[in-house]
Amino acid sequence: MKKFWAIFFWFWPVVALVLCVMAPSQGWWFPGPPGTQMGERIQGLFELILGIVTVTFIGTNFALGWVLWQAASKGDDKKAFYSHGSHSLELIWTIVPAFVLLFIALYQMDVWAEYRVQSFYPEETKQGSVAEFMARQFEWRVRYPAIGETLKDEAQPGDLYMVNELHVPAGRPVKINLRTQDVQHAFFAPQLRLKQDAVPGLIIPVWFDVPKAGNYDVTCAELCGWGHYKMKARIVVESQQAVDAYMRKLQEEQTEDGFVEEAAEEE
Amino acid sequence: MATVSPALHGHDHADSHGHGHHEIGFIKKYVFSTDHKVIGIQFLVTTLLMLMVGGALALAVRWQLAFPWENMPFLGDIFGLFRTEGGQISPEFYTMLFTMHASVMIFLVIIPVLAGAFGNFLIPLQIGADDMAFPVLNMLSYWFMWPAIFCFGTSFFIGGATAGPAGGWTSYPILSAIMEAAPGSGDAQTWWLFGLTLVGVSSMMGSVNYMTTIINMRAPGMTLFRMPLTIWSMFITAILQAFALPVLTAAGFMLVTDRLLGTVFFVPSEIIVNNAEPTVGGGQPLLWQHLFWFYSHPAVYIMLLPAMGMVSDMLSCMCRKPVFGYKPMVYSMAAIAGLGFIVWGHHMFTSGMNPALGMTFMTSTMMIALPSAIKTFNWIGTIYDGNVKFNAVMLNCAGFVALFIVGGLSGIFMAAVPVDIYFHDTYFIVAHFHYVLFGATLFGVFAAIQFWFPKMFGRLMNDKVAKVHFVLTFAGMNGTFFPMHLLGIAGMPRRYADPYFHTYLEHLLPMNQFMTFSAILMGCAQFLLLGNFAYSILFGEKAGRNPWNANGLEWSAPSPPGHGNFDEPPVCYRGPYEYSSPEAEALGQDFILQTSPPPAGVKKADPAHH
Amino acid sequence: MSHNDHGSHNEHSTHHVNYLAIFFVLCGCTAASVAFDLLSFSSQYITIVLVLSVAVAKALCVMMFFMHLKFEGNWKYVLLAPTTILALGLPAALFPDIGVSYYKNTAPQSGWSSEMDAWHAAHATKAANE
Amino acid sequence: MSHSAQPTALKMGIPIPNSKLGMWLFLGTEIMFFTAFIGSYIVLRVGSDGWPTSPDDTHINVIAGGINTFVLIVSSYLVVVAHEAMSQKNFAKARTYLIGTLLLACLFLGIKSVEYYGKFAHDILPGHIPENPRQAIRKVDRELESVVRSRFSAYTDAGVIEVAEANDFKVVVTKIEEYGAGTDAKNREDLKASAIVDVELFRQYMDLHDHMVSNVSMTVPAMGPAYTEARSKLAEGEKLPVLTLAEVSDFVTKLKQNEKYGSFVAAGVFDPHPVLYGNLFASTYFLMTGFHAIHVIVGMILFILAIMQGSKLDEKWTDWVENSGLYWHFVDLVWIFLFPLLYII
Ligand code: HEA
Ligand code: HEA
Ligand code: CUA
Ligand SMILES: [Cu+2]
Repeated sequence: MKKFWAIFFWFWPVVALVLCVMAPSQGWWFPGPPGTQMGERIQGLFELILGIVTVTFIGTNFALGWVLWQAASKGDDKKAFYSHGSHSLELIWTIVPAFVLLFIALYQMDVWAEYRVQSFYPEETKQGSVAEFMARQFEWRVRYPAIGETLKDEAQPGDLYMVNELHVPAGRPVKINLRTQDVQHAFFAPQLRLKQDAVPGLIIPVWFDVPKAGNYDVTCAELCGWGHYKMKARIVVESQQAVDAYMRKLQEEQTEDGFVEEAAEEE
Repeated sequence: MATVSPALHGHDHADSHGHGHHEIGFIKKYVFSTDHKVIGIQFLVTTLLMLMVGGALALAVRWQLAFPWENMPFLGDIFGLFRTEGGQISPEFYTMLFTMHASVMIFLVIIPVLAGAFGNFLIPLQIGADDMAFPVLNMLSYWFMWPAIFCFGTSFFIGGATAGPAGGWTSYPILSAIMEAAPGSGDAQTWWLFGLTLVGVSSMMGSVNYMTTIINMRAPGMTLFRMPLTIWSMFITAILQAFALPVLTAAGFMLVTDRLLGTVFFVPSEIIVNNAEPTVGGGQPLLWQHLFWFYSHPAVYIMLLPAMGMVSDMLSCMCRKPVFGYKPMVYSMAAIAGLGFIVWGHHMFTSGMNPALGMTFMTSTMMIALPSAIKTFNWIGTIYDGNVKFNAVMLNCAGFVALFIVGGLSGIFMAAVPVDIYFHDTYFIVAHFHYVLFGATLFGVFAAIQFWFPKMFGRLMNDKVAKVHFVLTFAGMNGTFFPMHLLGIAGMPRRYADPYFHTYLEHLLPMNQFMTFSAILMGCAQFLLLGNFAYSILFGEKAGRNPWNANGLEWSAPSPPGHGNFDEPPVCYRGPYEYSSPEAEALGQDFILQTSPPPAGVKKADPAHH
Repeated sequence: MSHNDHGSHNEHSTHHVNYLAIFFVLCGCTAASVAFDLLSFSSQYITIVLVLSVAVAKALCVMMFFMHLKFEGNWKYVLLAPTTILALGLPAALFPDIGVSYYKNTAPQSGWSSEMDAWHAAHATKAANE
Repeated sequence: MSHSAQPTALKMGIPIPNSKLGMWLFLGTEIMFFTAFIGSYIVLRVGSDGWPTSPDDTHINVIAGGINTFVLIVSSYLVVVAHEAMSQKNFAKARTYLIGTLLLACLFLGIKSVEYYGKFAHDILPGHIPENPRQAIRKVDRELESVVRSRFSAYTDAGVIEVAEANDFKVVVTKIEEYGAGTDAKNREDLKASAIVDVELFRQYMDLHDHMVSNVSMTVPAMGPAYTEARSKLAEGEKLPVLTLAEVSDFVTKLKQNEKYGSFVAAGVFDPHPVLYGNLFASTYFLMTGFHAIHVIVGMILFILAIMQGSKLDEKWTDWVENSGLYWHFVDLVWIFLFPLLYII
């Protein structure tokens, strides 16, 4: 019966591992391949840590099961090994993880820097943002500059508006200005592996570079009220020509019904 | 020390106390008692009840995730808890559910069960004091729980099923600061904040008391490095409480005044929420996040360290072996506490914080895994080559170690900022903290309940039932929470009333249903614990003073100890973990109480010299 | 509160401190702070540094003598060192996020400075006329 | 509780009474409590691109603050000598000193109330302060509206007019005359007279409000035909001239000088005074001084409990006096920092 418990503690990590191995084939894994360069590197880091952690997980759980197994194999009246520990062992199992962890910490700094530190952003994004991505309860409002203009922080009369859909060109880094009109929200594009909170009062630039044309989901990842779960938008990545055409279409629609002036008034 | 029959009023030594006291009425003795043991048991029972409440809320959350927008059985129709919705969970109600689930679990279960119940019960007993330094304060710290419970309850019920605290347990402004942001949350959110403040006051009173008691009321011979790790952990926890909690209390007041008095600490200007007038302001929402996590990160260690301490004690006893590396265990707890103060920013990696801060916080967060690693390996080292007693206490402790490893390791993913960009606010986080909070802490608590039960009530709990409880809970726990890692990887955001609204998450429904069934299994298993607890108080096997043959000072007192705890003022001669030591051998046993004078002719062993 | 352990009490409170002298020092410091304000130095920073150092000096006086820390055992360091570190560290850690803003802060109220100035000017003349 | 009747030679721990140790630990938590407030204040202030410092904006009075600092220092001194007297077993003397401390604490709160009163009188309250001219004008509009509404509510309450009709001032005057017909002549004349005044005030208000509606926002509560008119003009693309704050300021002054309704206006409408970051200033100011004042009150309660012992004050209370003294010094310490941070810098 005692051995049962050792096996018990061995058994479940095995199940867990099997589950993880099965996961990708069952769809319990990342939603598609990473859509951006950045996402690729983020996922690479994830896999690196996954490797380290899996080794640790197996090692520690094996050790736990083993000390139990070994104790279970011995008789009841067996005397316990009287020891207060071992400094050299402790030193080893402090220093080894210390190096591993320090390595992880340092190894990923550049990805973080590139994603967040403005001076590390790709050159192409420094000319300005293609759109403003404004969260509000419970939708995403997209504001493009008028064709041929650059995006200003304040709404301009010729600006073009759309809700819950952002069109950007494929194959080059683009930057958007993330804002919120009311409470805090978060821009989460799972296929792009990107996330950034939209904070009231701040204009936060987010850049991404999607090589492949397609539709990518955007959800909200910061609790923002009852409709938090339904802030669904999408990023349409397409060729530059298609984006231009889309802009022209937007402009036509908006000048026709006199919406432009209204919109300018509103801000 | 032979077994002495447990006397409820072990009071033949009344005159050794400053005041021979007379008949105390029932109320003074069991209700408004200033006796730390009674207060500890009051805390324990209260928190177990709150565990049911929090668990019921969790099951409601799980119901919605498995069967979105379907009428809930039992709670929905029968009790009519939210009959207005026809038994259906509305999105607002879902928000209330997980907010209250987290608040109840954290503020009314985990924190009070560790510090309040076990801290109170064990500190004086383990250091050889007759009570806490400030018994009245101690009593107040229990009785401040009830107004807090009342406030939380009011906040939940005040507006029916559509109005409630709407901010999650983290209550980020300005969702929580501006009434219009969450229609209906008006008074509820305010009540919630009052509840939070009251819990804070209660814990603050407790922590000053614990620190004073541990510093100044130890029995003769109980040097710092002869204190059981439980005491060390309680001490360090109290320090964390004392220095981190006031910041949350202060921030809470600021949020309350933002809501009620028009202050603008967290409200920037010209924000238009829900078509209300634009705000005046100039405050910054990020300030709340910093202040909140400045407390709440140390708080996660407040929710873990005492369990770590108790598990160390219990493992040592159940393996009949000294704790592997006593001093490193102490230092690593101190290191966790110290580092715990400088890692709070890891909850804010994607919040728009300054990227330089992000790097700093990432490095310190990684470093906090080191002391945890020491502890983990030392626990395994403690079991190694021991004479292991495979009872429910031992199993729960081993479960603690196993699950803490999982929870801790998933923390490493999130500590890496780029990876956290993806994982922040997904179910990966939810998996992480349930592994550490439920997996580690609660398993530690289950073990501790069974271990110290005889000291509390003079009877043992049933080991067989406890084992079944362990297996079911362990299985249910893994079944519920392990898949959450995978959901997180699949990109399922947390706090979603209906994740399947998004096409890329639709296929996760069956997995969620499986998790819900596991959760129900685990919930049912808790009745075994409660039943065992209640049954054993009345009918359990009688225990003597020292049913586990343990070393601690508490085991030299009667079970249950009377008022004043010890028959005579105890004197401590050695460290707490001298199982199977030569001294013990000399007495022909594998343990030696800290109070037994050294047997003649045996070299004295003290872990302090290692 | 507990009233025990009186035995050790007396030797603690009979240090010969000239409280009156400390008192006068504190009064002098307060006067100095007010004076620094009225003097209006060329730079605001000078005033800030001066008044804050006076405040620290006053605080030290109160703690050392009125609160008897000068005569307490080493526990005072154990208690006060971490407290001080945390008390200084918290604002320091808040600074990079709240004190400066890494991202653009929209702060719409700052866009009004010209009209505000005009009004201030008018307001001042009006006040002068009254 | 005097449980620890153990051989003191072997007592573990540090040689100070539990109560004092507890008090010091508690003060540690208090330090963190105020750190959160003061730290937030500092970073919020540094992080704002402006801060009101002119006494004209803030109504901060350095002299009052300085006097209060002095008051607290004297009281701290009295506490320390009270404690000394206690340990010399001179309890009557100690009591006198404590009473002195208590009186000074009252004085402190008195001066504080005067300062608070000044802030209330100028509506320097968190959430009330306009931060730019536009908001200041809007605030005048809001305040004037509530004055007008409260004047009109007299008639609606009396059943003279329906709320809906209250928006049309011609109807109002006639209705009031009709109503007055049933009552005695004096009453009727009074009502008629006041109706004319009130309607005139209402017209003044609408004058301002038209501009508001056309220039600021469409979300202002609708009132009267003038509002609808303004809206339709706006829809036609016509705009009323933008009001400047100086104009509104003059407008308010004139209204207040009017002998007929000037007094109601003065009671309900503050002089427009935009203060950049004024709300954040007021928030931090009231938060810090408010919590400090609460601590002062708690300290006073501690002293009152000792003083109430009267001649029964004996060495059992020495610890009490010492600990409340420690607490009081802490309260003083906080003020020592608040004074320069709030009043000077
Ligand atoms: C008891 C509670 C507890 C504990 C102990 C921990 C422990 C840790 N936590 Fe966790 N955490 C929470 C409770 C807890 N956490 C909660 C409640 C939240 C969510 C709050 C919310 O948003 O609602 C959270 C969220 C959270 C986040 C934020 C995620 C996000 O929102 O984006 C992060 C990020 O860094 C994190 C990290 C860690 C780390 C690194 C540890 C470390 O301390 C873990 C260290 C332990 C180990 C690593 C395992 C043992 C070590 C070894 C076996 C050695 C070898 C290991 C290696 C070489 C890797 N936690
Ligand atoms: C100590 C802390 C603790 C504990 C023990 C638990 C325990 C559980 N938690 Fe919870 N949880 C949190 C802390 C905790 N949780 C926190 C902090 C959050 C974040 C909230 C936020 O986002 O703000 C959270 C969020 C959270 C979520 C995510 C919600 C969301 O983001 O949308 C989920 C979802 O599955 C969940 C599930 C569970 C379950 C199934 C249990 C189970 O383990 C519970 C099992 C226990 C029982 C079931 C007890 C026995 C009770 C009964 C037998 C009930 C019967 C009684 C009656 C009918 C009266 N929890
Ligand atoms: Cu927007 Cu959540
Ligand atoms: Cu954390």
